[in-house]
Amino acid sequence: MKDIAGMDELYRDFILDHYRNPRNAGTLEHPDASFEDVNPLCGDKIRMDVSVRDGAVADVRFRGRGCAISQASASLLTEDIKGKSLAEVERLNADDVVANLGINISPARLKCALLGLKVLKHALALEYQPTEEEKAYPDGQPS
Amino acid sequence: MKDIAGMDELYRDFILDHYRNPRNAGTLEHPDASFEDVNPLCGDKIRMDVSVRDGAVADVRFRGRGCAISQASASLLTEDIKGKSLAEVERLNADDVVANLGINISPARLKCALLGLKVLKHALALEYQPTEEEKAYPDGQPS
Amino acid sequence: MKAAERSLLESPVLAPAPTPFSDTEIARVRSEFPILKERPHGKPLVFLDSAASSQKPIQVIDAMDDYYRRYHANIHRGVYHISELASEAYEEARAKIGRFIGARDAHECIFVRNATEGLNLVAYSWGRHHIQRGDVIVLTEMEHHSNLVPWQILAQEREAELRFVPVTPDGLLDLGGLDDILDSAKLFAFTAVSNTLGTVNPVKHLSARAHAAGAIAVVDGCQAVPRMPVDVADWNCDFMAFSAHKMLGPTGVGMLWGRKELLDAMPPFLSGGGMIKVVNLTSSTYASVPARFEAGTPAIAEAVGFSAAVDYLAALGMERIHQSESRLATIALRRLAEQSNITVYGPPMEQRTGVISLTVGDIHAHDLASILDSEGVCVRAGHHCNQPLMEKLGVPATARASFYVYNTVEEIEVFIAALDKAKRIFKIA
Amino acid sequence: MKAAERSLLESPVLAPAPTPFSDTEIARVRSEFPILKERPHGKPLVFLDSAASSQKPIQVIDAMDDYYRRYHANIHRGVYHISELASEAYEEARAKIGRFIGARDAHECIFVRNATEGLNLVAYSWGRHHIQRGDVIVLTEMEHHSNLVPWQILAQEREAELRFVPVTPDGLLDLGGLDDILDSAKLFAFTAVSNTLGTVNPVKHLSARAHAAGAIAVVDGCQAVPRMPVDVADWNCDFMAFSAHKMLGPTGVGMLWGRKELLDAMPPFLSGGGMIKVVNLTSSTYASVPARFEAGTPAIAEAVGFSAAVDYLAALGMERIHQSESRLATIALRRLAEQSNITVYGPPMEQRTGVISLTVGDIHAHDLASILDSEGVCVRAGHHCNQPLMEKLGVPATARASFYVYNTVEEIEVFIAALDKAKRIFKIA
Ligand SMILES: Cc1ncc(COP(=O)(O)O)c(C=O)c1O
Ligand SMILES: Cc1ncc(COP(=O)(O)O)c(C=O)c1O
Repeated sequence: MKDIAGMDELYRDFILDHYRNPRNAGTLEHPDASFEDVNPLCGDKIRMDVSVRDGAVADVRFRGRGCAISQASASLLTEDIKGKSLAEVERLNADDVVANLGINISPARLKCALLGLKVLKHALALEYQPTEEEKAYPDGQPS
Repeated sequence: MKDIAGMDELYRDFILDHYRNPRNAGTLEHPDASFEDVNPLCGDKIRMDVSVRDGAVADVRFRGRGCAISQASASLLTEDIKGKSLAEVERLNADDVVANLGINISPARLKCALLGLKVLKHALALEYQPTEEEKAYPDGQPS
Repeated sequence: MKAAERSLLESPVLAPAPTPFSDTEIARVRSEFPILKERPHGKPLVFLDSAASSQKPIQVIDAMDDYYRRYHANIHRGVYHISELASEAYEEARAKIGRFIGARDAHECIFVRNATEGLNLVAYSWGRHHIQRGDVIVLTEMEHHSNLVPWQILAQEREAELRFVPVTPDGLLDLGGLDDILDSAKLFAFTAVSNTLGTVNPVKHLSARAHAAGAIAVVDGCQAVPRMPVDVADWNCDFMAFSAHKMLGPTGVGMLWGRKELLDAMPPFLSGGGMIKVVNLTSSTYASVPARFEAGTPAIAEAVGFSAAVDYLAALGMERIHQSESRLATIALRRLAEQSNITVYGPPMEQRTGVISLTVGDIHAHDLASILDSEGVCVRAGHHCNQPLMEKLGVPATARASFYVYNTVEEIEVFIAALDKAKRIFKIA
Repeated sequence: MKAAERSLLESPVLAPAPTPFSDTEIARVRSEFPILKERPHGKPLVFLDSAASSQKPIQVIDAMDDYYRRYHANIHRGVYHISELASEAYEEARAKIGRFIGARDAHECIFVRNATEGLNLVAYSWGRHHIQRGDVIVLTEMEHHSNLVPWQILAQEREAELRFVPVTPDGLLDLGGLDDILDSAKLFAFTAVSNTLGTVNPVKHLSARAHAAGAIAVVDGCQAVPRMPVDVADWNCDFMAFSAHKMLGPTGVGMLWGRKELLDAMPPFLSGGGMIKVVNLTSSTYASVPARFEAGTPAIAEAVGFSAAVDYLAALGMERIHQSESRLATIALRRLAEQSNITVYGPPMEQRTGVISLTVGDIHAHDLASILDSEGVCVRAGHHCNQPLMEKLGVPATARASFYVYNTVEEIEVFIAALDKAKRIFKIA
């Protein structure tokens, strides 16, 4: 087991801020790419709209509902990728999401954290690299 | 658990004799009643043909294949019932079969011993009283 | 029996009106559940998720241990001693669990993996046999996915119609239009107790209304059988499914009870070894019930454990279990009502049992459960396999606390304090 | 892991050619199976019925015990600590058991109650989806009822044609006309090892022939997986089902392995909680595999025990298990050949494994098994869920002795002596 964060540490102010005031919230009118998915485990839902220019992310919006971890992760991700090339986005993985959160989380909550990245990659038809956990523990019983 | 017989005691000479030289073996040409059944547990099979006159068993024949216990019990039963009234046959139960064998047997083997009586009663459309074991342990997994 | 000997609670309940367990009794019960000594994150374990799956007393664990150490063998096919012991234990379990729910005949009791399989068995074997195009199947809006999706699939396959008894805003079945809904229905499937709201439904009444309309009554007994006296003869229903793991028993086993006449007329569902009579290469005849519905080597050790669980529950007394749980739920609801920013779902106490769904401010249930976990408090978070009901309640997810025989009033206070911690972390007054 | 620590056999097998276990090794193994200390009828237990269900080492019993004592909770739905531990253990078991049979992807591994359920899953989900009127399903004459009856029912439902690969008098598949039989077939289901005769079938070859004919290959791995190295990738089959209880694991759990592309395209079989994605009142979408095929609360403790069983087998080494069993079978066949009035069924030693069916004079198998039991010797008697094969062999029943990791050469002598006793009682020279 990885070290699981203390709760105060996990839900620091900036996480709660991203949860309650998500950045890049909403939708794009004419997205070049768009995808929505749910985490059947808990019903968390995220939709990502992306506009791409010259092989890079020109703009991004997301809309979702779910726990602070999934929503804040998605919000942080949208900040992260603006202006990044698709190649750079392709390279993003679980470690980057965890780095954004600034803290290790348990496998169950990692699923929450990764939903935004999964949806984003799916929207852009980029390959999503499952984490070791995801490889070892397939979808399992979502409800 | 009831006391389970020693093997020499269970397979006494008269049992082996009834197994190898079954009495009333064969079929009747014009039986008044006839029935065949299998014990799915082991594939033991018994058919009973009965002719009835004046409310009593005038003649009986059986044909079967199976273990010494099932075949000897059936053979002993046919000897037992000749001339008996149907009312008397109706009253026959597991205890009588065990008495014929002259020894207590384990629940699994009791099923073998009772096949003949079951088939007989079914042929005569008489009520078959299940033993306590049979009530407690329904058919179960026959194969 | 070893399990029975170990039970310290065997003395008959003489009190005319059943009373909740005393502190001494609960302490005794707790001492028999090894897991309660665990300390997740260094805190005492406060297990409030028994509605998902209960913990197991040492008697149940030992019964299975003993089985594997002394008399494991495949059943019904061996004439040797340990195989006979195993067969006997398996069939004794069937008869005992049957008696526990009021079954008149052990032949009516089919071992399944879990309630979900039991309900699927009815949907496949009875359903495929009886439901035709245009037929009506009635459910309620509070059904667990396991008592919903099998009927959806059946209805799609047969182009049958699904109708739903609505749920009122406080989580009760709205029985106003029931007769219209049941009109010309063939089957009415409903839960005895809601796993999300704790609502206790009037099963006897619903079964009678189903029969009056010419429908059979299929009861999801998952949440009722563990926590209150259940008597299928009194309920007069036609099928009831329930799982061992929610009532102190092991995973991997449950039971489907069905009315003998119905079972006798049903075709096989799963087929293979153990459910046949005579097999030829291209066709076969089948064993009588219950064997006809138990294909392959069954969950023998699990049946033995299930039986020990029923012994344990019976020794405690189902009426007293019900009283004790109601007492805890009453206290919890009162304490929760005293807190700020907490929304509790479901009916008033008189119509519910010890299952409480709630939300706290804008904290998502998942975050709430994580924070409670950090205090050793285990609650479920999510849709509880009740997505349509959540939709109806207008919440994406709730946190659910559920009580069982080993829970205490002190644990309610730990729970309340943990909710406070969550509010503090999320900066909610 | 506690289970692994306890294993005294963990040292890697360095010998280039695998050797049978030494007496010391077998003694060590035996000391880990508590049941072997039992004395039925006052005699040492000589357990020769592992082909029906094997005994369990302490490591397996302890793993489940430990699960219930320390971290039981419903899985995948709880965010609290013990639920995470349980989920992790369950998914680790899936991945480990998958690796044990050569599965490339844990998603291809579905937990079922037993092999029978696994085969039914294929017959219902793949079968109902693909088999149409007039289609051809090919089986062999040596199939266990569990790999026969599900296909009979499917064929009856769909008016499909069943064809059978014949069995030769010495118990081998007669492959002469195979290509004709397979002509335009959609599915070929066959066992890797006969549970009655011990025949080892050429699975890789049969799969290739199935594919060449455009059929999928469904393998009944029940008897092969416990006793020899199995690699589904090398076999290149499409589905394989097997049961934990025959390979040192608990009752109540087994696995269906299937090729990912096939599973991905299959509709649900059992439905309910745990296999859905989004549920509305009248329709639902489903989770991806394997969850799609695991409805309801799974057999969690059993998966944990199954995993410990695979650890135990892997530590012993499947090649060595196979060698040891072959050695015992060779000795037993030689000793049996020296006796009078004994008929042994099945192929010569090179084409079989440690499962031996026999009859003694005119003694019915049931009587024989009873007498052997009185000497502590456990063998199976009957049709072994192989009625058509028995018909073909022209015997109503046989007694079957099967060997496994804990059996010894000395036990063969007890077996032979018990056969002598039977002959004496039945007055056979
Ligand atoms: C070859 C074979 N197939 C299938 C089965 C059925 O296995 P289970 O009863 O565990 O489902 C068995 C064992 O009984 C077997 O030996
Ligand atoms: C009301 C209800 N029905 C059905 C189920 C399904 O039970 P299982 O998962 O044991 O099949 C549950 C529990 O999850 C439940 O609470």
